[in-house]
Amino acid sequence: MIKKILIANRGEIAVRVMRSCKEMNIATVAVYSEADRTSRHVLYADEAICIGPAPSKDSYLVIDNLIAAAKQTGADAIHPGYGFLSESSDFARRCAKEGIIWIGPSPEAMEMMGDKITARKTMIEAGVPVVPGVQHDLSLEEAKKVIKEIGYPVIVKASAGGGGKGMRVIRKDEEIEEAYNTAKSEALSSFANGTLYIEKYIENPHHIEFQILGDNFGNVIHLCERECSVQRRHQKIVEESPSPMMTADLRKDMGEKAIMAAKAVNYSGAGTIEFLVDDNKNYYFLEMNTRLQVEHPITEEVLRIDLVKEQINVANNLPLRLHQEDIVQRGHAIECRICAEDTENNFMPSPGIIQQLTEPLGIGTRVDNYVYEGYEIPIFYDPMIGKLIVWATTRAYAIKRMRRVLFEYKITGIKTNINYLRRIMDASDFLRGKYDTGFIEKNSEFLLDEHYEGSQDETEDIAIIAAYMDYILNLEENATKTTDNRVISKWREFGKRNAMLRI
Amino acid sequence: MIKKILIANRGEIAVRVMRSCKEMNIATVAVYSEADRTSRHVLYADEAICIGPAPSKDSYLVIDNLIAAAKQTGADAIHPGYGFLSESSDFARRCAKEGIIWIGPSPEAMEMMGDKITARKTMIEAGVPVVPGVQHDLSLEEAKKVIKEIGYPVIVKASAGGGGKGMRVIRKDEEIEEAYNTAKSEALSSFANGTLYIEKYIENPHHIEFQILGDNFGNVIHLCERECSVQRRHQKIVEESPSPMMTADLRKDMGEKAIMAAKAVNYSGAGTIEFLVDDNKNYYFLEMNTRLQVEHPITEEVLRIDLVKEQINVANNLPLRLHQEDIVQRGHAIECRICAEDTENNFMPSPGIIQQLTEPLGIGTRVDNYVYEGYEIPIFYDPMIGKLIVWATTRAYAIKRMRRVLFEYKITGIKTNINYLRRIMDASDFLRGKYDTGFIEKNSEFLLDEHYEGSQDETEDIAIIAAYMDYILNLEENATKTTDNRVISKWREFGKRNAMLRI
Amino acid sequence: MEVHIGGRIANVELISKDGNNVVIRIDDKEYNLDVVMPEAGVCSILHNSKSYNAEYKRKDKSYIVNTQFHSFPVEIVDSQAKYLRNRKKEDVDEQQDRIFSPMPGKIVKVLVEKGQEMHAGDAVVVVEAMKMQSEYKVKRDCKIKDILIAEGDTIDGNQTLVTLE
Amino acid sequence: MEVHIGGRIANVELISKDGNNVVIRIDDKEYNLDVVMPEAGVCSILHNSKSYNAEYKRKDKSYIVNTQFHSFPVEIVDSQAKYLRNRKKEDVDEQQDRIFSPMPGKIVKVLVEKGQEMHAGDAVVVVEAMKMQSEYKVKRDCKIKDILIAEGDTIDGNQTLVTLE
Repeated sequence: MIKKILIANRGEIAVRVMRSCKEMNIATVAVYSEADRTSRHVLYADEAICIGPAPSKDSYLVIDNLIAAAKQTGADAIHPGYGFLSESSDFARRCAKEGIIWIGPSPEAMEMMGDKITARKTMIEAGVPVVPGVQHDLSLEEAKKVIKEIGYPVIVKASAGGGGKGMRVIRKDEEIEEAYNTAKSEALSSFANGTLYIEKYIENPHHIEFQILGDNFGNVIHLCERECSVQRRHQKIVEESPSPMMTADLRKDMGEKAIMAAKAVNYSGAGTIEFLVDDNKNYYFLEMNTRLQVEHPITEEVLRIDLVKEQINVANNLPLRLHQEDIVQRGHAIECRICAEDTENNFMPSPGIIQQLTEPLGIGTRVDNYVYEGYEIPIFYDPMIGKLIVWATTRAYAIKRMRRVLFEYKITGIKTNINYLRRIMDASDFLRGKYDTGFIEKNSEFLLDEHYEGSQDETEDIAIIAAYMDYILNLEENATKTTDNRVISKWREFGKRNAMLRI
Repeated sequence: MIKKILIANRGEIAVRVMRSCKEMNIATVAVYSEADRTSRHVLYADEAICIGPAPSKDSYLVIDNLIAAAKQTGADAIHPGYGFLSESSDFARRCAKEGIIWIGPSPEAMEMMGDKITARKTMIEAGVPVVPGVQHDLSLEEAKKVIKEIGYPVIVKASAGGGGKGMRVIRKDEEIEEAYNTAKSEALSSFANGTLYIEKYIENPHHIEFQILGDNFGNVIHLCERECSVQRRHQKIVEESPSPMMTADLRKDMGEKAIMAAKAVNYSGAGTIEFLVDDNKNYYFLEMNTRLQVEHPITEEVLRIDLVKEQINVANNLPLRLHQEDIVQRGHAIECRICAEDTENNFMPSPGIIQQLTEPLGIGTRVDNYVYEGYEIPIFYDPMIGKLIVWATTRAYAIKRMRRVLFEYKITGIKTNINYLRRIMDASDFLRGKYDTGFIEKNSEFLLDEHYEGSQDETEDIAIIAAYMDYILNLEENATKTTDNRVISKWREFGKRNAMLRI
Repeated sequence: MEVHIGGRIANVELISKDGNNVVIRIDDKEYNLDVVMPEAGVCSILHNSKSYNAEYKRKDKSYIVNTQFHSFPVEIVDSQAKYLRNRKKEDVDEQQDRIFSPMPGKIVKVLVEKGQEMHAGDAVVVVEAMKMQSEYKVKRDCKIKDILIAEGDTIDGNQTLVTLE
Repeated sequence: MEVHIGGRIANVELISKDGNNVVIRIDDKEYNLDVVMPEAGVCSILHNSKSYNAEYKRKDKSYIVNTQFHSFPVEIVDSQAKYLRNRKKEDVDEQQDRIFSPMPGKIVKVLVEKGQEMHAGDAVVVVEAMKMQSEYKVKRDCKIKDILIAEGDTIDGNQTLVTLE
């Protein structure tokens, strides 16, 4: 049985994994870059090893350093979290070679799913629907013929691509040639691989994914769906489960296909099959994520399971504890990703020192966090500082609870997307559960409206009063300055004095 | 429908009630004493009214002031929380008279359950088992006869009593006369009422209570049990649900009796029937609490309901949303009460300013809180500063999760019972689920053991290093003092500087 | 005293202060308030029994104040600040002579050429930092003087990317 | 330098300090540490890769330090503190001339009579404060000089309840 796990990650996912380890009496090893000495995951772990300078490529992405840290501390397993090396089959293979348990699927499964064309071929063979299209490299002439067969709109994509690079949508004949050529040159320059393929373009699809769980004995179950269509530039912002567009039949059908997909690559551990779903509930395999996902907590809340514990059990070579018939969604869960970013300034990242932080608590509230008051968010990594997850008996209650939770979340010192998230919870498309991946674009004006709630004048006056009172008290304090080296700042002292006695 | 609720309480329960109000789009009015201007419930509410000086008897217990506050703000309902006036039928009656909805049972039900002798009589008539004994006042000679009938041990109790006053256990003939006389004189001097009654004394019983919920249409359901036997001087410290000693048959049986008890007084709203249970699973009605209880969240977690929302629905004259057959306990919940007290110094209250606070978060964790960094816990009220509630699939996992959560909870500036709670989670009687109300006494040595975990030397050295480093840095800071009026204290600045740059 | 909030200039005057009880006039509106600071950078204001909270971050006399779902820049313009403001105005007025990223990152795209004429608001480069792409724009009409980086370059925080004239 | 922790007196010496890297000798044990203070009153110590946290509250040179499930009183005895300590020792040695409650509350029980001889640790009164009952005891052998309260009385914080001689 695994006794000590090195978490090859940072931030909230590192802390989240450690929480489950602690509950299983498994010792934890944090790794950290030089910029992360004060990150919560270092403070939380039983042991901590510095693995290099701040840039990821010199620390969190250096396999040799991670393996050395595991050796030094005697960790018998590595959990990769998400991002960084979590989908690196090289890392998984190296772990196996070094006799360290990799908490994830086999390197072979990762590779088959990692390459888009191989994944697509495998899915077709397994009987999982894929977007109509052609998966091998095409000349311009061949492309024209294929497009005629599929019908508009279509998309040309770089096989090795990702994140919108090397992609072009084509809506009519005249666009084919230019789109083909630019996609090809972008693919060559970005990925050094000019292979293109052509697919039917699904306009503003729903992004719906199925969590699956497999063990080393060939058992695979699905843990139902997550609706992830609230995306901005392919970045998920809000996720919910169940999906408001899902039906019992469709769930059963897609779930079975997700299981087939996972079985086709002998998948073991936790993974996600992402589907595109059009408005007629036609669904197509998009890709498989061979790791835990950011939005895994909403599945945990509606099913009341702990996915990290299940991952560790599978890594311990135990058969699945759960059977498909045990899996019943109850109630509704929503997750909001809190990011240090300036929504009013083109979502520019906003790192900095957290001056004051109040996290929401109470019934139905889960916060997967890692920041704290006084912590400086480093400039080197992802701007996501935590996740708010609520559960309630119905979708309508869950939305109301999320509003309450967003109201309670207070942070100063950096800018965050809290206001923006709050507006999503008021957008009528979201409230009605009628939205797809076009949601953010369609509602952008409403979501960024500055004159959004309440009288602007009244709240402006409140802001003026707060600043003005602080200014006045500063003047007073400077006039009566005392040497004061108590740890509690004079501001707090003032608060106390003011409340309990009199100014 | 209720649009605005005044919460006639403070601290965590006021915030907890407001959270549910906010999720129902109901406006909230906080009331506060002069000592509570900075209490979280004031900051959390939509409106706040000062109702008098710090001592409860001059503020939170003054019905006139509460009614005036409700009138002034136009609140159409009052939620009393627990403690203070929550069991005052005078307050409930006054609300009715003023046309304010009382979120609780009728004054008549409160009165019938409030007087021990009336309650006992009502329960006997309703067919609910009570502790064998005699409920009317007895002369010494009559008492002797009754004791012979019941058999030792017995207890004499003041009818008007509570909190251990005017109570005496009698184990043999020679003790009768002195016990009778002292109980009588204590009862007279403490409660100005010398009425005594005699009951079978249940040695170290289990304290098991059933949550019930009734509406204004005669429907009553029970929401299963809470095990509350971990008590110190009749104060509950840790509660769990389900009870480790409960069986399905006993639950059904006691649940039905709890419903009968509630129906006997036409109970409406949320209430609790407390039972004493002996080792042979004989159970006896102890008393009914005609209000929400501190430990209500563990019921909410195993049933996934919101009791405050249910209370408000009943007050809105809606029929119960839930039916008995909907009620199925899932998994296991444990609550720990966090108190500002010095466990090593006879549990003396430890009020003060909270210098640093880290609350536990993540999967399966609920914190019902009200304090924050910089907040001064007033000396006038209950020392409970919050509640940690965990849920997990099994009791064993819930205990492990509670250990993790207690590990994450960090507070400085005041003393708390966190270490003590942690030890309870390691006590073998608790782990085996074999405990009764004698638990704390039986395990007191283990629970207060200073040399409890790990090498004392090593942790001592860590403590020395922390203090010494702080001392040294102070010397340095004083030597290089700069006028610094940034809000972030120099301590944090140091942390940052130290981590990111170099000292 | 002048207080600037967004585009608005408010006239603010402290009428009286007795313990928590504060009377303030903002323009022609008089507020009778109960004000406390329960925590560093947190202000609780009771007005006609309504409970308001504001959190703020201060830098000299400039504040960022968050109220319920709003964030405001607030500036206190006392006589000293007024003096400095006036001086500054004479000195430089929205002078921007370079494009730089406050964070280290990677150049994703260069959208301009040397010598190109720019209008206020035109984008110059796209930088990827903290896994997000951001466009950097010119604040005034100007001309691209020099381009010091190329697509794909890794850059440091505050490094000059493009110079303007 | 002397550091007192509970009953133990430790000899502590700072050998070197370079950035976060600190070498400290405690008695005859040398520690090679990485130390940072991430937050006010919080200390993170890495020792042989083990991660320790301590939270502390300081008053002059006295600390209450919490480590994982332990709470220690720690006192730094530098030369100045040593001098003060010695002076104090001559002055008063556990001099206790009255019983008082640090909090307001109510007298639940008076356990002694005027003139009664007391042994160290004997209980004098029971006070209810913050809904909890606490016994107050004498710290040394003494005699009850006067009783200034009665059962049922409401008392203020720091009010003298009983005088001792």
